[in-house]
Amino acid sequence: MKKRLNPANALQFIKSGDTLLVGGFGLSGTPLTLIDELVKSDKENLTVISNNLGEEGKGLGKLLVAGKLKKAKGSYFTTNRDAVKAWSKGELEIELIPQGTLAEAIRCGGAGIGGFYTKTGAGTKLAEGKEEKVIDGESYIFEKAIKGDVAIIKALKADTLGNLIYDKTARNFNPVMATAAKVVIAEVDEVVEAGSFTPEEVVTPHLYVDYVVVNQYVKKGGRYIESI
Amino acid sequence: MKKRLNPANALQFIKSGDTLLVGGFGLSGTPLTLIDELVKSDKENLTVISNNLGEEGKGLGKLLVAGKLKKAKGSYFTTNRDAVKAWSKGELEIELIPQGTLAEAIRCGGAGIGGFYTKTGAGTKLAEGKEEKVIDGESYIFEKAIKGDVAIIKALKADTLGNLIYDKTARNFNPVMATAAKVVIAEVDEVVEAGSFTPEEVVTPHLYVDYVVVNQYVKKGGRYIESI
Amino acid sequence: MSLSDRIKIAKRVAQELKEGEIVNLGVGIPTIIPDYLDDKKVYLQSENGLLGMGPTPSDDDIDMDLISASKKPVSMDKGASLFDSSDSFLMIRGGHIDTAVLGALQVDETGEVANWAVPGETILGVGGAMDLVAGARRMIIASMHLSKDGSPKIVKKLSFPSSGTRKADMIVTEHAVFQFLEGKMYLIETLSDVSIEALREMTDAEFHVLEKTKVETN
Amino acid sequence: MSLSDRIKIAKRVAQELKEGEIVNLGVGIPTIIPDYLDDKKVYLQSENGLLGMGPTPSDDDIDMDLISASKKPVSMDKGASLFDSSDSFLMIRGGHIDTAVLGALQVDETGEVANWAVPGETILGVGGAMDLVAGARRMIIASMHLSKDGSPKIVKKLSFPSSGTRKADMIVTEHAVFQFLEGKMYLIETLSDVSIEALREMTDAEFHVLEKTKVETN
Repeated sequence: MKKRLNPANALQFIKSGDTLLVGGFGLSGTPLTLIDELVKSDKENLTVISNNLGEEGKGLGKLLVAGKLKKAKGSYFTTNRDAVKAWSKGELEIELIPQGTLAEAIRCGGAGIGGFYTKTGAGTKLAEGKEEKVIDGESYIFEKAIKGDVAIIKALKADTLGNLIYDKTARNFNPVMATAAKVVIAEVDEVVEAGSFTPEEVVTPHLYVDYVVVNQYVKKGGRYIESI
Repeated sequence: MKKRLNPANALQFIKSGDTLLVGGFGLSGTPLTLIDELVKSDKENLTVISNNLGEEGKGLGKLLVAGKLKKAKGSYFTTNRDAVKAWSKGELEIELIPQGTLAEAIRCGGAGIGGFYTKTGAGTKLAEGKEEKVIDGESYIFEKAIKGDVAIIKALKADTLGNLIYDKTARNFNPVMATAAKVVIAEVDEVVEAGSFTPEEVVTPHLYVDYVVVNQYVKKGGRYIESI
Repeated sequence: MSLSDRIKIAKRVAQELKEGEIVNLGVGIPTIIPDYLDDKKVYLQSENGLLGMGPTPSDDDIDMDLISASKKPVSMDKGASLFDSSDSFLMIRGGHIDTAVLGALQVDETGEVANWAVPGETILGVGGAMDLVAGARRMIIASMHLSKDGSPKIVKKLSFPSSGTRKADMIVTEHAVFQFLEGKMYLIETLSDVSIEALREMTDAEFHVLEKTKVETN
Repeated sequence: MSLSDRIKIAKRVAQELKEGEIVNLGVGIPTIIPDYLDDKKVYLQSENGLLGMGPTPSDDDIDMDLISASKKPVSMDKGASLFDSSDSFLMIRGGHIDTAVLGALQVDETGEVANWAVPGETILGVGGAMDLVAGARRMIIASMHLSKDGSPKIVKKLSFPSSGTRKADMIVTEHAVFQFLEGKMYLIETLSDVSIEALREMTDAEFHVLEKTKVETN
């Protein structure tokens, strides 16, 4: 059985200064409970690699206002005004990367691929300083693989081995992030017996998952709300 | 509805001299019916990219003895003695590529990635003449993406839109090949109504599939045998 | 920008989409295109991991884990499929999306698009814009003809940061439809009573008028 | 090579595997290891797209679309999962396999392995060998001590083509267990009544003997 932890105990695997891969697209597929624990913790100077920084005061947005973040690397931070403010004041470093490049670089980080040449962004400001290569007459830019110290991801269910399935578009970055960090902690709504998923259903095979934590939120009206 | 063709008509999309991506690991997940049609056809000088060349007189092995192949690119041809013989006589070019590099290069071909750096094969005979790059202290070799003119793949079932699901380990190279050719023809055991697969079940979304052909073999005792 | 102009643009773009096409719709005007497709069935791809995106669900069926790339609740069509972000951008970058309809801040006369950043302003978002520009088989820009401050959006040369070297195929505004072909811009038809002279005035870019160009009123 | 030697090697390697490990077994001797695991549960990964490979099914249950990388019929354990070749080699190359047990044609005294090609012979197969060498967290070589013609397989320097610069961690033969550490080879224990002198004679490579080395008979 994959080691099941209570959320607070999961934090022992995260150190100040770590690079965290955090699943989610906006708030969907975000490990809200683990983020709450991080907010309460003494960890700081974290680098977060995630598509967004949640919303103002929600998800990763909480971690930002709690002053835990040194740097955010992702594709879209504009909608969280706190992120824009923190960046303007020089309190947060931001590294912008196209969404598809982000997903692919993380996949490569998990796949033993050192880097790749993508057409996305060739000839733009985001390609400045990056190696360019012409392959079969087309321009590509080099992108290095991305890895994290710890990945905190959100899945719908885990089985007792650690196999994961996801909820609709809450899947997003979670499966690739599960492959690309030294320690992978999956937050799930429910843990079921091994054998509950067919071999075809499993999206993240258990070998990627180190620890499983049960989500403390409840879903009501299609949204996760804090359980009281 | 995705255009359904009879096997003979599917050949109109293949020209002599084409590069074909052909699914399968040994004989499992191989489009046997489409290969039979190719054997009967006047196509020649084909380059086949496939993990193996089937077995002697079976699957792609048939295409080889029918004299249709100019070149085979894949990871393991040793077990088909006909391939070894044809190569020795200079009748067949062979390009050997590690199995994981083959899968990844095809995936990149379908993904708008021009090439990638893999650790596999670095420092070996198969790396000769290939660009080497040290990334974060580790040696990698450059591999170019692989694309085909036509992919012929094997799935278990298609729905009427062209969504595909696969049978156990017969999945192998088929899903990546479905992404990496100008024309993709899927051979399936059965066509079912759109909506028969849940959104989670679909392995190859229909946008990758151009044509669907129904397999002329029947499965008995766990093997596909020619139907009479 | 008026609602009727937005609808006009959306309707005109809807005409361009072919039955059965795979389409990715950007934020803004593109999101209302599905309302004007009538009986035409296209398959909407959403870059957060869904092919076969359906209409907004009723309040009771809202699930914030089934959302569009604009983070709005959606539904799933029959035959839809779900996948992760890397597979989604494999589709986009790999040339498997037939048509992307995107908004733009600027388009130059060769069809080069700027749709992610305003010079001098904080640039903290790019999202999937550049991937769509790089990878979609056909790129249609749906945009108001002028920017909010009244300056031309269709310019000789981009002054805003480019979204990629890959050119748009078409631009649809409330006044006109232009096509890009081998680095040149052609007026295909007008969509308002604007004269060609007036159109030239509000279009910084140089465009060619063809004999077959449909001019609504002149 | 005798069956009892093969079994001896398989049993000794089986001892090395830890409860719950993810293991990929190469062709030859490694394939019989599962028979000697007793109650220890390991999860077998098969590079053709399966995690949780189970034993050979009964004749009635054979399905040639559920096979091992050696193309033999297999079954699936509870909690097994299926995936395509690119995802399978993501696992292998990306360092997600705890232990790969592979055969070898030659191993040199630093642990560098040659397991895919014989010089002068037709080289038409590599399969997943190089990916496993490059990516598995721990690599154990399970091999007869001498090659069929009686020449040493454990050599000073490879004369056969290398499978990669990544070194093996351990080699188990019918006579001995060696460990590789920082480019050096250490005898850990003997598995037959061979003397250390005799072992040195049949082992071209130079190896170190430690005080704690377990010598069965001397």
